[in-house]
Amino acid sequence: RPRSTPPVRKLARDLGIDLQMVTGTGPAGLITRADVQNFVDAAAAGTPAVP
Amino acid sequence: MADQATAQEFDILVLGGGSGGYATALRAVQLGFTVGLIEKAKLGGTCLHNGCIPTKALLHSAELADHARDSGKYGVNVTFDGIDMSAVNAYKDGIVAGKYKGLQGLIKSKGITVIEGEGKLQGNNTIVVNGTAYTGKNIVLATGSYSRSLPGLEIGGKVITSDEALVMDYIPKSAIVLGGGVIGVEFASVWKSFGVDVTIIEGLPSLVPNEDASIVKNLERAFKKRGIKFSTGIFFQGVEQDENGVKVTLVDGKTFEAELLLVAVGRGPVTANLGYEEAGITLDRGFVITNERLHTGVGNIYAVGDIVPGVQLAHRGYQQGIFVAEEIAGLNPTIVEDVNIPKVTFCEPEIATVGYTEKGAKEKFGDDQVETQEYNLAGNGKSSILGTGGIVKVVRQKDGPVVGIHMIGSRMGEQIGEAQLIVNWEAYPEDVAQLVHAHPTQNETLGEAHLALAGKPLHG
Amino acid sequence: MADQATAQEFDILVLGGGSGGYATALRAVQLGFTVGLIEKAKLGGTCLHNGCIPTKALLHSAELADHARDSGKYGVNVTFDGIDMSAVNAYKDGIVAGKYKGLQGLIKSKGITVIEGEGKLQGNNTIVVNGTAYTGKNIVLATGSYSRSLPGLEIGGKVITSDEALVMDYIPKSAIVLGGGVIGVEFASVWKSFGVDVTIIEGLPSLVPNEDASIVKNLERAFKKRGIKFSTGIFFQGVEQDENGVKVTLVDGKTFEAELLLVAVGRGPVTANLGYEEAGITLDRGFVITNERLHTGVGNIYAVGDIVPGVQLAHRGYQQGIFVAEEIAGLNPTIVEDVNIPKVTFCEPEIATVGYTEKGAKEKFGDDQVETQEYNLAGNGKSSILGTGGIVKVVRQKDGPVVGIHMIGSRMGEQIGEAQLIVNWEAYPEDVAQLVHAHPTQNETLGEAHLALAGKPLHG
Ligand SMILES: Cc1cc2nc3c(=O)[nH]c(=O)nc-3n(C[C@H](O)[C@H](O)[C@H](O)COP(=O)(O)OP(=O)(O)OC[C@H]3O[C@@H](n4cnc5c(N)ncnc54)[C@H](O)[C@@H]3O)c2cc1C
Ligand SMILES: Cc1cc2nc3c(=O)[nH]c(=O)nc-3n(C[C@H](O)[C@H](O)[C@H](O)COP(=O)(O)OP(=O)(O)OC[C@H]3O[C@@H](n4cnc5c(N)ncnc54)[C@H](O)[C@@H]3O)c2cc1C
Repeated sequence: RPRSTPPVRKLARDLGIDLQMVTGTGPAGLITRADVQNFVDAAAAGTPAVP
Repeated sequence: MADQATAQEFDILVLGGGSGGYATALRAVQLGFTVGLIEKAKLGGTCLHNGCIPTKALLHSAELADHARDSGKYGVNVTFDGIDMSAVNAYKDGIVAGKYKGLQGLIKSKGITVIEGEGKLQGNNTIVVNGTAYTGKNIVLATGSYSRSLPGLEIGGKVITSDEALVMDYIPKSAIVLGGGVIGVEFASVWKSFGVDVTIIEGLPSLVPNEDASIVKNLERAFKKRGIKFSTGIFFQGVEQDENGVKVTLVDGKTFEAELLLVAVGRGPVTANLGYEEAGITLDRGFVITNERLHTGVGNIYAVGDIVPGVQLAHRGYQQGIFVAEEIAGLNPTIVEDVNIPKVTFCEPEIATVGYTEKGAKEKFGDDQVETQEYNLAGNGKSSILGTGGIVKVVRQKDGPVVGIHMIGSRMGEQIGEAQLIVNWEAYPEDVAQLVHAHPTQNETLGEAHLALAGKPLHG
Repeated sequence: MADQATAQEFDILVLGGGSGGYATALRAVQLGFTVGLIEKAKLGGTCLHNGCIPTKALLHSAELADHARDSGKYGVNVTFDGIDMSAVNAYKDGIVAGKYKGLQGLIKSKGITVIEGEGKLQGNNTIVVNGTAYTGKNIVLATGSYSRSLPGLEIGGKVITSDEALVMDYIPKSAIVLGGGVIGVEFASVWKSFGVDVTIIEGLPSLVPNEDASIVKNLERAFKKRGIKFSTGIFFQGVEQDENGVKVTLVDGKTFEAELLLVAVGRGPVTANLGYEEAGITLDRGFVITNERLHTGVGNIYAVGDIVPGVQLAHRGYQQGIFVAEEIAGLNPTIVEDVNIPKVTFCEPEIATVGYTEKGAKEKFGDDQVETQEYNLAGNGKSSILGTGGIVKVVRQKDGPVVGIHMIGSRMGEQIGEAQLIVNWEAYPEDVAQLVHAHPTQNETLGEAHLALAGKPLHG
């Protein structure tokens, strides 16, 4: 299970994002809200972040 | 003429000014919509005038009566001189009046147009009130609920519902409560504290039958200890009344006598003769059927609150009202499932639950996919100080998140806030266990239960 | 001989059996370590015997006394016949005795070796108790704290600390409390409820000076309303006592007289003459200096609880104890910063806070990088029913997470659970706002405050 805080996991789920695919930049690889947001933005911008 | 016509057209027209309706209206004006709010009686609806608020005032007086009886144990010498029902009512009515005034002021200050009178739906965009037609680009139905009875069980005289029970100016010597659900156990609790000899009749096998089995067991034990009598598992057959009181017969022939009978067998939707079916809306046993986004499937007509099948709670009404306003605004709000709505029963001891019961979780995830942990309030310092017992039960998916929290004990209702964040945010026990809870509080019981579930109990 | 030698060697040797020490021991044995726990007085330490638990019992008796005085307003007729201090003490002592028995049983059942006597550190791996040397591969110092006084202010006679105040068998007519911090305001609150004429003397500009300014304002207003007198902003100069009582003089020459003086100016670390400095451990004004992982920098010696600079709270001690046991086990536990530890002050009205104050947040993030929202309990139905006022104040980083929550009001201490999840999990107001809070509870105030901060207040 990727490390993150519960509200961030909830946010990811609401946005339909699988946290397995997000790289955590917080302490000890913790996935932060910003990581999720950046992932969404990257996906929206057409970057091939989502396979 | 043009002006008048304008005043009768709204972006959103809401039928019913209870919890669901007024929340829709408030959120809608925040989002920039014009709103007409139609109410035939009093803004605030059941919750404010005949439900949540007045019952909780009675429950607080009841709590103080209990304290008066046992203060001596805590070194506070007190003589209990009885309940003054007219003072209790003055207190209760004062609270309701204060909140009612506040709500009216709020609705007015936000520029919501309140339309007084009984409305009837006509087609997809019109509601007629006292002969005047009002139109809305969107319509939200929020006509709420009423105290149901059983077939052949007539309300009147000494057979009453919660509406009458809330305005009684005397305390009966004895009472029978028909129905061991939320409303039934709350009134039973108040009356027992006020000195009434109370018996609850519940046809299902236990009191509060929707709760987790561990909660049921604890509540029944606590009620027994309080001297609240109950009969479960045998259905009601009939009642006779005369000037002395009521005589209730169960299907097995057993009888119970008391000064009055409170019928608390649930609440039915207020949807008859309001033009709903004519407009093409689907009703099921009177309830308005919607999709999961609360749309009725007809035009731009939505429904919120007690008329929508599911848990009948004021805050679910608020939530649905806010949801529908945001939905109309295109904000794509998040659905909160009924199971994840926090539920508090304010009897003594209080019950607070959110998420799946153990049984529900096993049905959903499989018998071997669920783990539970019970923490007994006997190990909690603050609960001992308050003189209460009870439990916290946490239900998790095996190696997964917490999916249910169930609590019972004096004042435990207020723990529902932390519990609902845990369940709604799908926290793992470990997420909670790594946070320290403040000592000495009842809140620590949640910490201890999650520590134990994470495999590292502190005090146990 | 061999056996005895074995029994004196442990994986972890803990000096002091208070909150910090016993939590270390319990977690350590769970993790498979052998543990020796050295205690010179009673397991449970300050919190159980002279701190958290007995004070909260007094505060509950005080709450019942307040109820007895104003039950009439709620229709419950009661004659208040006064406080029976010996019954209060019997209740309080009964709670402590029950918890003490439970703790002793727990420690024993887990196989922790309790070593009775006063220990002294000798080198990096040895503690000597009554002439016997015990060794530990790791040593955890947890010797706790004592009631401090001021230079030249001698405790004795009518000048007492919380230790004496907790065993008093009478109620004074009047009392002066020196210090408006947590312990000071809690005793002032109890005594006022017990009928004592109380005056608090605080040299800093306000009561509870560490709290958010809004909380301070509300507490001072509430205390004034309760008739608790206080003098702030002028320091204490000296005290004289005779058989009638005490006379306190402030540096500006002003004097106050009362039957006794409670000195509540903070707690000092118990670290003198215990061999700490000789072992090379750094002390600063008596406190043990550690790195952020609670290591002293010497050998395998750690420190936990009140001897470590920071907030002196029992649950911080638990947390640190668990942390150190897991650290020794190589589990790399997460650090909980002091600012994120929940803090409750149990006076009436209660204060509960977690995270940054508005001022603290502005210092940390910049003046224009902080937003706050205050929700007044006057708008909360359950608080009106309980007859309490107060506020919830939420502090967020601009466009960022909630970094502080501060609350005041009767029973608001129990709201700290939800508040601490929000702050520790770095939730955004929107995360909380989308969840509905149960009606009618005090817990709703948290929902309303977050709704407002997310830009969509429900009832406001
Ligand atoms: C005794 C009791 C205790 C309760 N305690 C709690 C509690 O502690 N917590 C909790 O969450 N819930 C509690 N409830 C439930 C709660 O009151 C309801 O869930 C809530 O009121 C539902 O809101 P609503 O807006 O759907 O309906 P209502 O509150 O019933 O509001 C409907 C409104 O519509 C108006 N109306 C109806 N038809 C028309 C029409 N044709 N034209 C114009 N106006 C119309 C009515 O006058 C009413 O004002 C309690 C209920 C009862 C009876
Ligand atoms: C009046 C009062 C009220 C309080 N209320 C609260 C509250 O509501 N909530 C809260 O969180 N905190 C409260 N506290 C603070 C709380 O009690 C302390 O934070 C907590 O007890 C600290 O735990 P500790 O293990 O560090 O030290 P202690 O609890 O002081 O334990 C230290 C132990 O070490 C033993 N010891 C010391 N030296 C030696 C030695 N050389 N050899 C052997 N044994 C030794 C002592 O006998 C003692 O048992 C209160 C404190 C007071 C005084």
